[in-house]
Amino acid sequence: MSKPKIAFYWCASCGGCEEAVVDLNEAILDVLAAVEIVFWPVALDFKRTDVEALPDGSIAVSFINGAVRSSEQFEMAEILRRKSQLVVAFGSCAHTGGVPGLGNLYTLDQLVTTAYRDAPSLQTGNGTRPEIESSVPGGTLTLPELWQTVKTLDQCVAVDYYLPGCPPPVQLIVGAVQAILKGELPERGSTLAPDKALCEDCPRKESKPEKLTVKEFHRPHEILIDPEQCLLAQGLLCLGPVTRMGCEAACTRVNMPCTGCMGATSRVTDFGAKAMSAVASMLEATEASDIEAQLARIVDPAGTFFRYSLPASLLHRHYRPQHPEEVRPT
Amino acid sequence: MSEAKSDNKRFEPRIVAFFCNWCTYTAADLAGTARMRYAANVRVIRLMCSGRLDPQFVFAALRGGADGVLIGGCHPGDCHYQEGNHKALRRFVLMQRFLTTMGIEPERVRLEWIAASEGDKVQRVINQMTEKVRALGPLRLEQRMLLHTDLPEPLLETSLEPALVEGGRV
Amino acid sequence: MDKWNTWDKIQYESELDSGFAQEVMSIPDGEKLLSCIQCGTCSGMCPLSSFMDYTPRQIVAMILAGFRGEVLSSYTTWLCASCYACTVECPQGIKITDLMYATKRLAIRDGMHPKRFPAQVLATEFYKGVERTGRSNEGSLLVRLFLKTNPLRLLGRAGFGLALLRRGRLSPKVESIKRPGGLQAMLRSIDRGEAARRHTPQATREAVQ
Amino acid sequence: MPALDSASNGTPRIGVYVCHCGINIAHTVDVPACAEFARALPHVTVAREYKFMCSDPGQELIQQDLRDGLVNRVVVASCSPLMHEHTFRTATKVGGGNPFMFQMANIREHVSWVTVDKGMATDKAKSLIAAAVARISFHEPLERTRVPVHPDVMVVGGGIAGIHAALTMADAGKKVYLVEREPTIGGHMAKFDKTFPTLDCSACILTPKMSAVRSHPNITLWSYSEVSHVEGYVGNFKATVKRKPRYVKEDQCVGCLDCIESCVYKVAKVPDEFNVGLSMRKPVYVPFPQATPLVAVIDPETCIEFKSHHCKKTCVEACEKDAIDFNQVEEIHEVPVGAIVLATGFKTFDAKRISRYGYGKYPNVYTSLEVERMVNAAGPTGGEVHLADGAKPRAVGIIHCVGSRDVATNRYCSKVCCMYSLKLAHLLKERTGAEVYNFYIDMRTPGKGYEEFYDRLLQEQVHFIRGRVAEVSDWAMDDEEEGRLILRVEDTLIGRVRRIPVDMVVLSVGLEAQPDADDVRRLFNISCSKEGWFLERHPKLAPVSTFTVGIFLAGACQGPKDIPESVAQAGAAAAEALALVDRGHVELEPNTAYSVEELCSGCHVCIALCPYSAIAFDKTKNASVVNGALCKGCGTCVAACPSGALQQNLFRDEQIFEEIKGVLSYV
Amino acid sequence: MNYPYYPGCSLKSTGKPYDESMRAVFTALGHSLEEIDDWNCCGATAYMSISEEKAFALSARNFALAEKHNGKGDVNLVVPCAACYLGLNKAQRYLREHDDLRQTVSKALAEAGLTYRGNVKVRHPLEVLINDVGMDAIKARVTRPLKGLKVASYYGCQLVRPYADFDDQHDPTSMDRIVTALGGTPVDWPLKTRCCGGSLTGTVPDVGYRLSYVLLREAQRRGCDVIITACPLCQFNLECYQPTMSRANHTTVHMPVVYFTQLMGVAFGLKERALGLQRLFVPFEFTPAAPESKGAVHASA
Repeated sequence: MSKPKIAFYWCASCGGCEEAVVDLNEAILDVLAAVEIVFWPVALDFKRTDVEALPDGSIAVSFINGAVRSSEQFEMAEILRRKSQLVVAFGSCAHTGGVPGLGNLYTLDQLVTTAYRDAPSLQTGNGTRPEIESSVPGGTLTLPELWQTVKTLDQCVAVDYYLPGCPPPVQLIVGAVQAILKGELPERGSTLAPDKALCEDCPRKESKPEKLTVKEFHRPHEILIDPEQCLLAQGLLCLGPVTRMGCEAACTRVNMPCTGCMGATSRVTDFGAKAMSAVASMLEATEASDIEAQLARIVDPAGTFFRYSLPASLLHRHYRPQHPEEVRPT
Repeated sequence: MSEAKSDNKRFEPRIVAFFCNWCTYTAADLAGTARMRYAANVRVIRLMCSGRLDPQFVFAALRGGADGVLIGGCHPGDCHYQEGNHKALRRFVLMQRFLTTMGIEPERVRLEWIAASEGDKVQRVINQMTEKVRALGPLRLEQRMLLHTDLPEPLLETSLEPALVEGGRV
Repeated sequence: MDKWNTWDKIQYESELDSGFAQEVMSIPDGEKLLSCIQCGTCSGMCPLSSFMDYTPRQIVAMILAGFRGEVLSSYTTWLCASCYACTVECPQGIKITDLMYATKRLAIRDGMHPKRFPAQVLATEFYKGVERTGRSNEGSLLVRLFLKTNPLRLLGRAGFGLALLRRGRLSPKVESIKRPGGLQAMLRSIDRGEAARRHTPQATREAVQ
Repeated sequence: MPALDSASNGTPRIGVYVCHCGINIAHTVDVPACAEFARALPHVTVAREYKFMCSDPGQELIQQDLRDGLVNRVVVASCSPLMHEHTFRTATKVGGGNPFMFQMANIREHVSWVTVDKGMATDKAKSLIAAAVARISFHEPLERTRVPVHPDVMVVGGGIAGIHAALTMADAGKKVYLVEREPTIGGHMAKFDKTFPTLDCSACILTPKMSAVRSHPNITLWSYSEVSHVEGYVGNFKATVKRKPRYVKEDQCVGCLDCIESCVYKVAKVPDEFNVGLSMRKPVYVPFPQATPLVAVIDPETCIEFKSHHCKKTCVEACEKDAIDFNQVEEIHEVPVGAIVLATGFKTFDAKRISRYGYGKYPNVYTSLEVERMVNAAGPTGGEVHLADGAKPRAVGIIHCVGSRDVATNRYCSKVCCMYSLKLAHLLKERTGAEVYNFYIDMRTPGKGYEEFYDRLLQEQVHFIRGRVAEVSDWAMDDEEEGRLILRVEDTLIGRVRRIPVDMVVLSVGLEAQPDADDVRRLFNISCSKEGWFLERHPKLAPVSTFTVGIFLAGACQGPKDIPESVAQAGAAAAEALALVDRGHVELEPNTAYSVEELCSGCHVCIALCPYSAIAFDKTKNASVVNGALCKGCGTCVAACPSGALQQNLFRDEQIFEEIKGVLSYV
Repeated sequence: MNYPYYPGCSLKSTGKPYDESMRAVFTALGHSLEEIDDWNCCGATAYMSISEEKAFALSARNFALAEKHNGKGDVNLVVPCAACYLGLNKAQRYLREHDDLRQTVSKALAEAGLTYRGNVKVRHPLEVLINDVGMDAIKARVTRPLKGLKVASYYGCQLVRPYADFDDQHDPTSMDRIVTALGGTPVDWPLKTRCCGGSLTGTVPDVGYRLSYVLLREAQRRGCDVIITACPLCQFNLECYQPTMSRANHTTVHMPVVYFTQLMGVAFGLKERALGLQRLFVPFEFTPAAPESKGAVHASA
């Protein structure tokens, strides 16, 4: 029998997830030995048409990373869905929207204007903006359409499994691949990582005070961080308690507070909301004024608590002050 | 008395309220026994304490079709559980900042301390809030998401997961 | 037979004006009137109640009961010197002084006030004076008052008037603002508003409450 | 952790029962439409409407459906859960279901009674029903935990209400701690001369009860003491009591009063609290002859020994029992009790607040309480009524409603003033033969023998003038008024303003909540009405219990009351407290938090949030665990738990999410 | 400090001495009053009987002018006439509390090309003297202490009722405190705030006189040397009709009635004419107590 076919694809992402695959090091050889890669734009020279040529369902599993923000990404996601038995959302962006998802704090126009006109790195030029169609001598060039809103992969196509993380930790990828090969997968829709929060395997766990409260929030550069003690106990906004484990505490090990790339555990609907609830609760202040003063030290709530999950969150995106015509008659 | 009339031209806001069992819910009962008329736009969900209020509930309500959310707890110092209301306040303050960033008018989410004896305050607050939200107009997040989405129609449903879609449908 | 009828004191409901109270209550906080418990504090505090044909408390009761004619034609409101003693002490927070003003205005509007009663004449003349010059001129005001009520008193008071003039406490010169035109325009705009509302008294009440 | 819904109870079969509540609900909510609507909701197998669901036949409907296996979950749409949740949970249980497979939709207090428009009311009712239905699919069977009840009880306040409650429970064989702030029990009643309408002597009926308290084997009387801290919950309170030092050993003093006799102060110079300042006492004193306990007190504010430390201490010499001890210090007692009865009473209105009545300005203007002392044979004047200058009054004016029925002071009617004013009018006329004028707004004399008493006063030719006195002043208009107090008032029945000269004015002051009612309320974790009266759980159905189970109310701390009412309520409070402690155990609501240990990452966020220290990190289990007995079920920790490992019974996340969906499912 | 000043109509005629002494006393204390330009009738009492809304509009016009006068920021408008003080205060409150009224009035103001931003504080000189200037400053300025002078302070009705919050409504004491500061002896009496009859002395004299008479009679019974007032109408009623009252009641009513500012001026040693004392019908003149003999008032009808 032939080796199971697998595909990799990237949507709105930074390429870090591809790196993660490469990071498998020698493990990748076993993988390659076990599977046949039929599509991997970043590494191998296959074209869209090659995939379209494959019979439906002929790919065992497609690993898709990145969020979805353009017509092209969406079409590719759909094709791969059609051709594959399993689709795995690979990494934070595909999983919950990831950093590109923070684009949902702005309108498409704001983003494009910033990128093509206001960015300090641009020298004031002709103010070119990407057009879907632009005619040039010898015909018209077309670009994929950029969307108003960043979507998670599962907001576009059905997803069978999630591999969280920015990027997904090597050991999780290996585990996932082996599970697939052995056909020992958990029930569809589940996340292929332990369903417990990070504190569980944080090296600082022992140092936690019995009663964990925060008098004053600090940002990492403001204080000298104790390498042993629980970062929250030091007033640093560590989201470890909210975040799914599986990364072997990569950040907290090196004095960096957890920023939540692994997403929430299965019982939590909205990572950011829950994070806000936990963090605010830990505050010691009781007077309204103190509370406001303390919380004011959290400079950017949206960016802090929804760094990887805005598109997946309940509120999903930014809403401009409403215009009546925006609302369909009820 | 700004009694909401069944005037179908007028926008009737949907407001979800989370009232603590001991003070505000009791006050709402008192308003009832005293037959204080007030706008029918607020639907009360009873929690034992405002400290149980999880921001997820507020967002879920907004996502599910609420135009506003009202949170009611005991006055500071009066909490039946000593200081649950303080925790509610802390979460509320942070929530408000986030809502503003998201372009949702902070007036749509309101926190009020209402003691068990303040039936009249329940009436006043609910009427005020209903009028305020009426003035702000519908929020209807679901529909506004649709306006921002570029997905082909059949996929809209899934695109809105994990929202409480049925709740929001009209 | 006729004699007996004139002696008949019974008040028939049909003769009362059930809308009267609402009309009076259209002033700010007027609805408080409804909580009157008839304790008589107002009359007790009032330095003039002993001269009135109905005490303030009775007036309140009569307003609520709809005794329109009696209230609007009574001397009571015109004897009110608006010293606010009643308003300050009313245990139900009823603004009785404002009530007195309201009945005065209604009485004038409907022309039911006691005729040639100096207090009312003074008010009207004062009002006209201010419309003309923007200020009140005590001298001419008193003169007009007496002419309209009891010219003889004018003579009686002539000496006193001179005494005041001599002491510089009454000036022959008429005080006026620079451009009464603007002020008159201002007052007319209110007239228009009032006229508009008089046709929809319901609206007034809701607006005010 | 509760078993999964389906495992425990099969697929949901929900029964919805919509109540008409006579017309209370039906007149604004279209009940049939609601039932119709409910029938169409997912998992609803039965939807019925009924006139009175709380009636036996109403409950029978539920039980029958449960027995017939038609339903395994019950939703009742009727009044507030605070009203009948218990009733219907029991009904569900009797029908063979688990009492917590029940949910209530409040369509009376929150809908029919507050909404005018029938259409909107019906819509609102429907969505509340939808919410209850949505949530109940996620209910699971729960058990109430039983905790034992401590048999001892505490009564706070030693006025007539406290005394009666204490005696009742002590007679039932319970150990009672009676805590009184003053050096003696007796409260206001001990100050009165006679009681209305029977005119029997207050002391004669009160003092026997006071000595009964002293001698009762089951009562521990802590006078001159205050409750400083209360913790725990129904059946298991821990109360801390501060005993202020009297500087006289209570167990030694025999109340011979020799110390007072021999005090270096030959004449008393300190205003006497018991006689509301009408007489003087010494630094060492006994409030009044029948004081209970009959033990002297030394007031360190005025005692020379405390001020200068150079007193001859003649009192110490005089005391044969060596009872005096200047080194006495505050004692702290901590006692476990199962139930607490609050009988902290009232204070009288401060007449100075109404300056136009001249109290504090004109010496012959008195408050009713001062006159009570004055007419009391054991009082400062030995029952003699005379003016500041010693003369007998020729005329006395009694002004009703001072500090009552007035938006500027107290909105409410103090209820007892009319009657005690009649009593004082009678006594004053009897003692002085003066003309007595009562100035009233409305005479309120409902009660056994009260109206008859009013008639008696009319017969005695006491004057009744219907009008609220405008002012008390001393400006005379004629010789008759010269040098007297003049009351200006409209006689509203005649419609004339009258000036009535009198020699003495009595201000019938209203009743107010104790100035520290708010602190006390917090101490015992109960609510107050706007006016500061302690709030009963339900004005009609639970008039002596509070929102904190195990704390009961007696007497005027709950609102103005006369003696018979206070005693009746004290009896009721005692009975309810007895019912509680005699049962021996209480069942705690199961709405507690629990930790799903295998999901807890041990982040410690929850632990500090619990005001009852019910959560601790268990190293062996490697998880935070909740102690169900200590948890009071506020859910604060659940809302905060960052990984959803903590949940709250009856308020689990999914249950609330479902409820949110429900209320938003518009029709 | 320089205060914007609203004298009101009466102070231009019958109340002239009030105006004169007011300015004199403020100057003596190192402050000044600056009349706002083109002010109009406050719309008080008599006017209010015809149209309430117009009355408020009249007040509002004055507020608008006062703001104009001041440029920007809070305006401390000093208003000596009790009737104006009440009228303007009432307008302030009603405009604040009743939106619809506010709209009507600002619409009307616009017609006159004016706007009112709501920055005016209506203040009575009595309150300004006590709170801004201060008792110590007043004491310090006294050159002829009013030793032995028994003074009845008559506040009248509209000064403290119903809105003024600077003094007790039932038993005001501000003027008495000033009397003490001037070295005089305040006489306590229960009629401090009882109405003097107001305009009734003009319209229904028999009633008006009666009310004034009661006050004078009581002051006499209590052996006062002089009554001080803070309202032009009160002063006029109490002073000018004394002969008539004497006749009507077959007694001699004789009681100097002066403005509290005039009394202050006297204690400050200011000239009779600067205080308008020469304009009185019942003359008032204070000679400091010669050693041993009690201070006396020499008055001749």
